[in-house]
Amino acid sequence: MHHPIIKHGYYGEFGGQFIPEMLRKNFIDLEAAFNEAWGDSKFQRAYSNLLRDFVGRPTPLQKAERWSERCGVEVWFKREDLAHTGAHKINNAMGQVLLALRMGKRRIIAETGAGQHGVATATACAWAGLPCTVFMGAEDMERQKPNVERMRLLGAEVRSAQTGSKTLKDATNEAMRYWIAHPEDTHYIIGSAVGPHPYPMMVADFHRVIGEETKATLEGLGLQPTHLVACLGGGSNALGLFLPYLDDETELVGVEAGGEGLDSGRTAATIERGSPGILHGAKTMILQDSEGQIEEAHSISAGLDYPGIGPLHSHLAATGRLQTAAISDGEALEAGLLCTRLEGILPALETAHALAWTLKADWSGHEMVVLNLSGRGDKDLQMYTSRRGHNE
Amino acid sequence: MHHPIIKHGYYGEFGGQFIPEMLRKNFIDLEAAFNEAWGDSKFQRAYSNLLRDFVGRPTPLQKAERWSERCGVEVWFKREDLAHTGAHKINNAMGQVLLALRMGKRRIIAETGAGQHGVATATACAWAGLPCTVFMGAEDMERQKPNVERMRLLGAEVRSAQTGSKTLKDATNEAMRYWIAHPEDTHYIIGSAVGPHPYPMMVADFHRVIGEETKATLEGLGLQPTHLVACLGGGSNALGLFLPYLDDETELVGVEAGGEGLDSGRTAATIERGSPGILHGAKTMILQDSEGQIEEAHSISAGLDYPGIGPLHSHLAATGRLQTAAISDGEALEAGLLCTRLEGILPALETAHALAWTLKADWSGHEMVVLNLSGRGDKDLQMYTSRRGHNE
Amino acid sequence: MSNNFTFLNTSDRAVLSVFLTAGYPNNAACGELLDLLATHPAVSFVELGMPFSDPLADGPTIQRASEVALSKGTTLNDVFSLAERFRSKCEKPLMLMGYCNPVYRRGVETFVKDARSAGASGLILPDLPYESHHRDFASVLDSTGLSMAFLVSPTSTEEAMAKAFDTSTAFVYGVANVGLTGDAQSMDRGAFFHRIQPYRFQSPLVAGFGISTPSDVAGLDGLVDGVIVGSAFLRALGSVDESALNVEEVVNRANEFLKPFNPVVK
Amino acid sequence: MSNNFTFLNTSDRAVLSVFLTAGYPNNAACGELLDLLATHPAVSFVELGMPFSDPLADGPTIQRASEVALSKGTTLNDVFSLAERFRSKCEKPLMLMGYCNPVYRRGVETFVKDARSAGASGLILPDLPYESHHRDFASVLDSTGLSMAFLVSPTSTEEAMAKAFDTSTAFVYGVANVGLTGDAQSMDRGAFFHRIQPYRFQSPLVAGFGISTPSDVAGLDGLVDGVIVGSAFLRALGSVDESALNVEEVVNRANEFLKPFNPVVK
Ligand SMILES: Cc1ncc(COP(=O)(O)O)c(C=O)c1O
Ligand SMILES: Cc1ncc(COP(=O)(O)O)c(C=O)c1O
Repeated sequence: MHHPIIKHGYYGEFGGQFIPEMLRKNFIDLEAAFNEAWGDSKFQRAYSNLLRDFVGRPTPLQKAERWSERCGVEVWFKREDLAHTGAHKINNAMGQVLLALRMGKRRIIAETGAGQHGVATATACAWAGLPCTVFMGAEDMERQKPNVERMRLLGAEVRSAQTGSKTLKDATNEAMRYWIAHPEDTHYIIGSAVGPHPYPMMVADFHRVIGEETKATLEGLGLQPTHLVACLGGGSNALGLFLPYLDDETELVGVEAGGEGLDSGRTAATIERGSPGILHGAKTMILQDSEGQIEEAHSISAGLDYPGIGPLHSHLAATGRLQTAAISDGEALEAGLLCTRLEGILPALETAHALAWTLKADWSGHEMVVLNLSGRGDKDLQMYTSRRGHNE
Repeated sequence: MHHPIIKHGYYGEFGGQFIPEMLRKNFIDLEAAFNEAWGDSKFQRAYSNLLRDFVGRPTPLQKAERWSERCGVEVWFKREDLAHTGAHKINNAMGQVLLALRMGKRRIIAETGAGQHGVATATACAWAGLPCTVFMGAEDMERQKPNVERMRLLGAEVRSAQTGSKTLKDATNEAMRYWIAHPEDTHYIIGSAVGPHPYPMMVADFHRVIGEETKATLEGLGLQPTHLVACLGGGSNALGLFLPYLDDETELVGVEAGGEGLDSGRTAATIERGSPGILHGAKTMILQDSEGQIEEAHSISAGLDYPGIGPLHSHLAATGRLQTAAISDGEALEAGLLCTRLEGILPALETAHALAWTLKADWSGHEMVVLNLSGRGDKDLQMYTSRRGHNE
Repeated sequence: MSNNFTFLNTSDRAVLSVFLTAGYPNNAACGELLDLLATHPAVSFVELGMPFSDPLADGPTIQRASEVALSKGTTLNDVFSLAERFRSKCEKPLMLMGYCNPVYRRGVETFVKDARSAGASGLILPDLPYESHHRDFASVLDSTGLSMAFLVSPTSTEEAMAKAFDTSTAFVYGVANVGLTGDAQSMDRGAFFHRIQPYRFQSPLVAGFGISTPSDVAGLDGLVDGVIVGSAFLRALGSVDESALNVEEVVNRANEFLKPFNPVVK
Repeated sequence: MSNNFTFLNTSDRAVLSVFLTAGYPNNAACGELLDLLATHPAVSFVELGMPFSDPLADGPTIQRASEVALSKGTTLNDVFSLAERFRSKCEKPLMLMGYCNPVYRRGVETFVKDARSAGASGLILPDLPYESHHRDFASVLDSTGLSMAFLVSPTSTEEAMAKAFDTSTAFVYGVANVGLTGDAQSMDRGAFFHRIQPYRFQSPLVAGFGISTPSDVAGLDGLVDGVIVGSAFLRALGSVDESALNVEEVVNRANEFLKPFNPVVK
């Protein structure tokens, strides 16, 4: 394995492959195929060309003047909102579709919560000409109709998950089940740095371009950030930014969705409020009750509304390398509105959590912060609009 | 004047400044300020940095494999859909806001039809911290609610134009009127390469980066396009692509909105079906009745729904340099849906007109086409969705 | 003498001119209003607006009047018929005021000749550039004897002021407002009209845009040769609701509106 | 002898085992069903499902049963009580089947000891990796005498097959389906179970997932030591609409379902 941080699929005590035997072979094949592809300069070239020509990379690294002034510290935005389909998610979807083509797979499946990863995957599949099935909680389909339509326009089939809380967690179960039933011809594109090994590291690797571009730009300017900040859903945008900085002194801050409050029982702050457990095939921090049943997560931001987190994040938090914080629904909404007015960037509600943290943190003023502006907020217009109405 | 093609504000017989005396001074000042700024390397640097760091330029030039296959000719997409706010419009808005700052203006006004230029201008103003008023037809405000909300979130005031057809043409009148009443402190950002001199050329200049990037990339690859294709609303995305190629052999194709059909009376194909006249301060091709009253344009695509066109386009068409064609509402919808499924790019309905033309044109197969993918189609989801529903 | 405005230079008090939109509130009522203006002693001359779909120099009242007139099917031929009717009643100058496009659409020469035959004295086309005037209008105006009025406004440069007086063959139209016809923007009218004085040469000077009351007129006394009242006159005509439209009533209102102007204008 | 499955090796025909979800359709009915299974001559042993919120290896029927059981508040303690009740009625082996998280949440050692005291024979945890078994389970299972069953499936590598037979202390669970429990995917079961034969060693082999009829069982005769019927059994219990739930009726249906299995299994 090319990542010294992983040992036998584990990051410290977290990670692993808690999967039924019916999927074992898929994971063996996937790990081998990914390692081989990742080490192949032809694959790397095809992948970077695609990121450049289709996704629109590199994305800008922009000094946010008016936001910095408001925070009292220098804040730079890594503009993943400008990536095709409006969020970082597409980096991973394109990488995995390329991998699936290389493996000779003939169908793609994916799970989605708010629909961002589903749209990214459906987009990658349209580009590749691969049939695509996206699993989505029945509840989420109801709440996120425009993304359901986008996926369908892209030619994807959207299947509703009717079990459990009918949200992302259940859609993930459904996708795994489908894969169990169709192990040969199908590749499953997980949407964040979660799930059984090798997904967490593979997904992170397909996003590390975020951090690499950031580092290259800043080094070109002779700058070194003191803080990297990103919101934590499953953790892919955060890891994408953090990976090239893991061995630096730079502080890493992951901002979780506090929901209605850490103590409200309605939260998605997995690291802040969860405990170690096993979900979707990996040992990691999860929200669970005393019986070990998985709890529903709650966040205004559908992309953070997940009761788990990537195992590497759990490890980095447990070892003190990753600092976490939680931001409430209301704080995120306000920060998103403020960023729109100050910078002319309507951020995804997910991203707004990271933004809110930079407003609250205790700065000396000498720090230099890079914030992963992970996505655009067009999809969240309704939510912002009613908040604005309410504020006036 | 640095554009040899212009003589005293005219392109051949088209162009000019058909404006009331109350605006004359504004235009004298604007022309001087723009010429001075455009020739100033400091301004140029500030503008390109902004395009790079905020807008996300350069946008990709992507060979569209599956689309090419379908058309039987090599088609490349210039990905303006990846620019901040989702269309080329932002290039012009940022340029003009920089100019307004330089001129010491303290308020920005703009007109908008579908809201794309309004959103781009509101975005530029949020970035610059300038107050912004956007005029929009009352009818359009009703049809394009999400963009109205986006502008408001960006801090802009949206004023409804209640006169005439209550659409873009009337919003433009209102903006001009406001400017007449507030000539000193206000700068008016027109949204396309239309209006009185120097707007057509200034707007085109702020978009010529599209063509310059295209040319640089293709020259780097040793390629020379045989055709450049773009949709024509007011003509800004088209000119942006065409300008650096005006003196080349490359064929220039402008695709107009045929609406319900060229002979239906419900069309926006200004060059194909219009006649020379004077609208919004310039002599150009317009849709008018026998009395010289301006006719309402009709297109499914709000961004093409304008009874005029830039004067340079009229000149290029009259002199045979620009070839035009019209695409109907239905053809555009189908082309947009097809592009979504084949390429994983949901195009703006405006862009879909240009796409449709590449499907229909008579190719030998040896041509090389660059199509300006002027914007993304998230805003048109509803329209595409009902068409898809209807097709099934 | 209907196409010569030099009489303005010779009077010692500002004369009153009224603007109305052709075909407003409908063709018949507009005809009756023109009859009234033709014979009304306070009114020295008249502007007849040629309705246009996109009147970008006009405020809400005249915009609305244009819209109503167009919705009733008013054409240029109707405008000319109204002009003929006016001319049959009096010798007062009649200016046609409008936008370039309908004029170019008909053809400048045809338009000017038709206007002349209908008895018009001159033209006001706020969006006509000087170059276009020189190229397309000057000689045919000259040969027909129709005159032309250009605008100066508070933002006009010194050059523009000189040019307006130089080129206008009817009078110079001084925009008495920052803004549009009928706009109620506050500005220091006196200062502006004082600034114009040095450029006054040959052409008379008439103030318009936003003049609505006798006291507005009084405030310009000594500074201009005439004033044009437009939006305020149209507003005074009351509602244009077709079902309630009573031509006699409209004419009465017009008469009422003009009454207080008698003492202040010559 | 409840934790030793070597008896399977010695019988000449495949024995029948029934899976049911603890707390389904409710706690009382589940208890009655266990009583039935304890005494039913066709049933050689039983799997009791421990309901989990995210049962990703299960098909719709067992998912739904888990959901119902959890919605009725079924806890691990309830599972153990049901196991105790079963054990009080018979000596047949009882496997607890479930997912890792609730087991780890209780603590592996506590869980295993509690399970043992409740009379369970062994565990089936489809998502438990071998390493975790070795590290966390092996010694405590050993010391308590509880056994473990691992799965092999049509996609299992040769290594995985060998390992399953090597490590399983109860039996090897052969997944008789491409897919999930209860899935009706077509596959060549015979081919798969033939492929397993060379690896059979020590542990007995039991087929499960998608076995629903006596003819399914007959088709595996000679290839396996036993079969597990789960989803089909739960489906046979009928609607779980609480208001209509009649425990006696549920037990009758279970009895009906088991009848045709009598002749084919030992
Ligand atoms: C814009 C955006 N940011 C962040 C996330 C959270 O995911 P992750 O933590 O994997 O980056 C999502 C998920 O949908 C997203 O759409
Ligand atoms: C995406 C897109 N393309 C094209 C146009 C048409 O404008 P223009 O002809 O000025 O490029 C618009 C106008 O809103 C647009 O939004």
